[in-house]
Amino acid sequence: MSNTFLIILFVLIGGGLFLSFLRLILGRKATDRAVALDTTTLITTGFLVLVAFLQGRSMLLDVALVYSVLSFLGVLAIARYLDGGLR
Amino acid sequence: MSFMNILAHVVTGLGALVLFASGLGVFRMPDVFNKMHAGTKATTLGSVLFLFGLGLFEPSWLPKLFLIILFIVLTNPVSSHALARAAHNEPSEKPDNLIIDDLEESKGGDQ
Amino acid sequence: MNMTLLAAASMGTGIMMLVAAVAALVVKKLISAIIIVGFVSLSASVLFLLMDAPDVAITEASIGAAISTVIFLWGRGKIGGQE
Amino acid sequence: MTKNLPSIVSSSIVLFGIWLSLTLTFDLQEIILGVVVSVLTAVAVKGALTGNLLRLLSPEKFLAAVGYVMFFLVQMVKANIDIFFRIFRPVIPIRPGIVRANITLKSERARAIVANSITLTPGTITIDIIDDEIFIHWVFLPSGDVHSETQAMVDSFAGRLEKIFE
Amino acid sequence: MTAETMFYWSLAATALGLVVIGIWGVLTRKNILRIALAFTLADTGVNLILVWSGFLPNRAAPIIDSSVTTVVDPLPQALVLTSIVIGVAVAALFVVVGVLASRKSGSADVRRMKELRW
Amino acid sequence: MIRTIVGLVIVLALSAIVISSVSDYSVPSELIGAGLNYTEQGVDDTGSVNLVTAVVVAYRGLDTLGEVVVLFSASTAVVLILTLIPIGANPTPPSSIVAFTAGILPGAIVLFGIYVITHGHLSPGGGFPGGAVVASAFLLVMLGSNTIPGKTKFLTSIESLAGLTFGLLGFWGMLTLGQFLNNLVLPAGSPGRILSAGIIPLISLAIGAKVASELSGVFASYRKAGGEE
Repeated sequence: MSNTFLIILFVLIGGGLFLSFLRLILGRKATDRAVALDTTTLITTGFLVLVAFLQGRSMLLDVALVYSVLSFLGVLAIARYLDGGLR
Repeated sequence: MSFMNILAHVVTGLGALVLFASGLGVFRMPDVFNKMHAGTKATTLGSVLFLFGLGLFEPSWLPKLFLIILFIVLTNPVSSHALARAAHNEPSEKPDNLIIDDLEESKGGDQ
Repeated sequence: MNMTLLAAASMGTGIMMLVAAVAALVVKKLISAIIIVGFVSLSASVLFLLMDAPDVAITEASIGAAISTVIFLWGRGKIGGQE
Repeated sequence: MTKNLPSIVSSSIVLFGIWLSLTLTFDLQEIILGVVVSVLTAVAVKGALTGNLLRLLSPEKFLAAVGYVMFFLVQMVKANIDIFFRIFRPVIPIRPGIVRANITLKSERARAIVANSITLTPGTITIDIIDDEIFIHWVFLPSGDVHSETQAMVDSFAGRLEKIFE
Repeated sequence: MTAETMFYWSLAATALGLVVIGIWGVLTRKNILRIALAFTLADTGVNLILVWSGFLPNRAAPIIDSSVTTVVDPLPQALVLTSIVIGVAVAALFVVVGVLASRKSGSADVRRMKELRW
Repeated sequence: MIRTIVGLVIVLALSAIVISSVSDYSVPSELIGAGLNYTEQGVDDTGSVNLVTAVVVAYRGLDTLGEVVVLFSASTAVVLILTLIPIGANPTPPSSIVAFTAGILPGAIVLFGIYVITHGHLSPGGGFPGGAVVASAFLLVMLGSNTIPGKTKFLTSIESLAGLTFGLLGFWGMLTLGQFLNNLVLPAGSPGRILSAGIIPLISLAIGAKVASELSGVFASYRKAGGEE
């Protein structure tokens, strides 16, 4: 993997992360922010895998796996709260 | 540069591009349901392509990456569906640009 | 080269994290604040991984992403309508 | 217990596969521990993870499942191309609406698969399933009769699944 | 200023900034759950500082295998590992005390909670 | 407004003190003290490849026991305070898809949590994160239903059993080798395999079971307590 390609990957992932982060901060309604958080967590899972790839150690993939499992639970909990399921 | 290497570059780059598109979509779309279109479909395919492309660089990682991919494909639509249902049920969260709304009618008919 | 990218990543994540932390304290609705704190914990997990601490990153991810969020959401549900 | 046996067996096999891809080794100790843990977990959740996968062993059902996955992947790529060319326009073309359609599948698993597939395919998101009605959000409502178009879209998924779940 | 120095100090600045923001929130916010949120922010910042104190650039994670020779300090990471789990238990305690107090006083505003005054 | 400004001044003064104290600090390049000792001898001493787990469970095992006690008292306090709120939760039911997903996924999540716990000495993980993952499977079951959990007594039994196991494993080392929580009462084995590092996997299992049952008990009592009036 060449340096140029690596920079392109970082810019694309970071740009997507930053745009959804802006929606998370600026979003008008709570559900907008929740959707932005969902997108952010998925992009970050990709970023964690990229970091593990750069370090070249497959055991770091566990972090990405745990994150993808538990961010799903977090977003589901937010959705259930907005739906009135966490009273 | 072998064929495998070129394929890995192409797939990874496409995945990163789709992830960027999902961020842009979430930023630009006007209301919550349309944001969800970008935030679900694009992130799912983007993650699949990106992780699979990285796996092509390092084939011994593929089983674990497949596990992450499988989990994302299974759970992402569910969380999106739960959020959509919550957004429709909460009156203050519901967008007002819907042309047809059959769900509201069927709810109104019940009560 | 690698170090430059890592420096850029850590600075970007740090700035986003600090902005989100301020936003969580000044935003109007409590539910939005809870969602934004979820993002802060996510960035903390990334920073832990960048600091070569995968054990801490895995713990922060498992605690901060779901369990802490749920505890705050449930507390908000018990307190009721008053902000 | 005996009624659940096929589900428990297929769940254990799938869980053991997950365990192998997690550990990435073929050490004997790992394999023994994996077998014990996956069988125990499958018994504890009563085989709810996969349901009865053993019925896929008949050839026509297996072919139908493979066909469904292929169809789904093609639809997913189409959906992303659609999204991609939509969000880079200066003014995003949208004509949103929520439309109802009927779903005749009985199995809970099949209904969940259909709903999730619809969420990942072009221009549509499942909002809710109430009894036999499924409510779908369109980002751009199709021209012509909206309800029949939606029904055709749902049936294209449900029809393929009916061969597998019946 | 090399990239290494910037990497190292940006991590420290982020952690310190998070602690400062958290303490500011605890001092100035009025809703009790908002105070609990600020408290968890400060908690995260302190954990970041602790891990940073054992961090050395250009080394690997403290899991020894054939390819790794130099690793970072494992001791602060071990302390933070337990600190995070205890932090969430303390936050849960904070939240339930807040819920009980706000039910007694009828409002989530800390200025109205006479029971918590000393 | 005055409150905000005064708070800002206080924290800025605090951070100025902190920054001035580290102004002559430069990027370190060598480990010193206990950290150097642990990294050089950790694998030979304990047989655990993951040095963080070695420090948590073996070198500083007594501290971990104390921290488990702190966790226990905090979660007991949460459960006790929540019993002061009368029972009466009435959450809205989830949609059928969410209920179905909450029915099928916990098995996979529990398996994953057990993987994280049992491989604590080989890869990132260990008792604390693994216990949190198992507890979140319990949480998923709760998110997918709208019933009040009935019997949660088995959680208490698991919790006490795990705590007892932790203590007894400690005393095993005291009886045979004359040191509390010595992990080499079982052979260290060859580092990198699952059956190695003495009793570190067993203690990880105990910690994981304790964390999982405590967090699950907290969730169950939250669900039982009544909602907003």
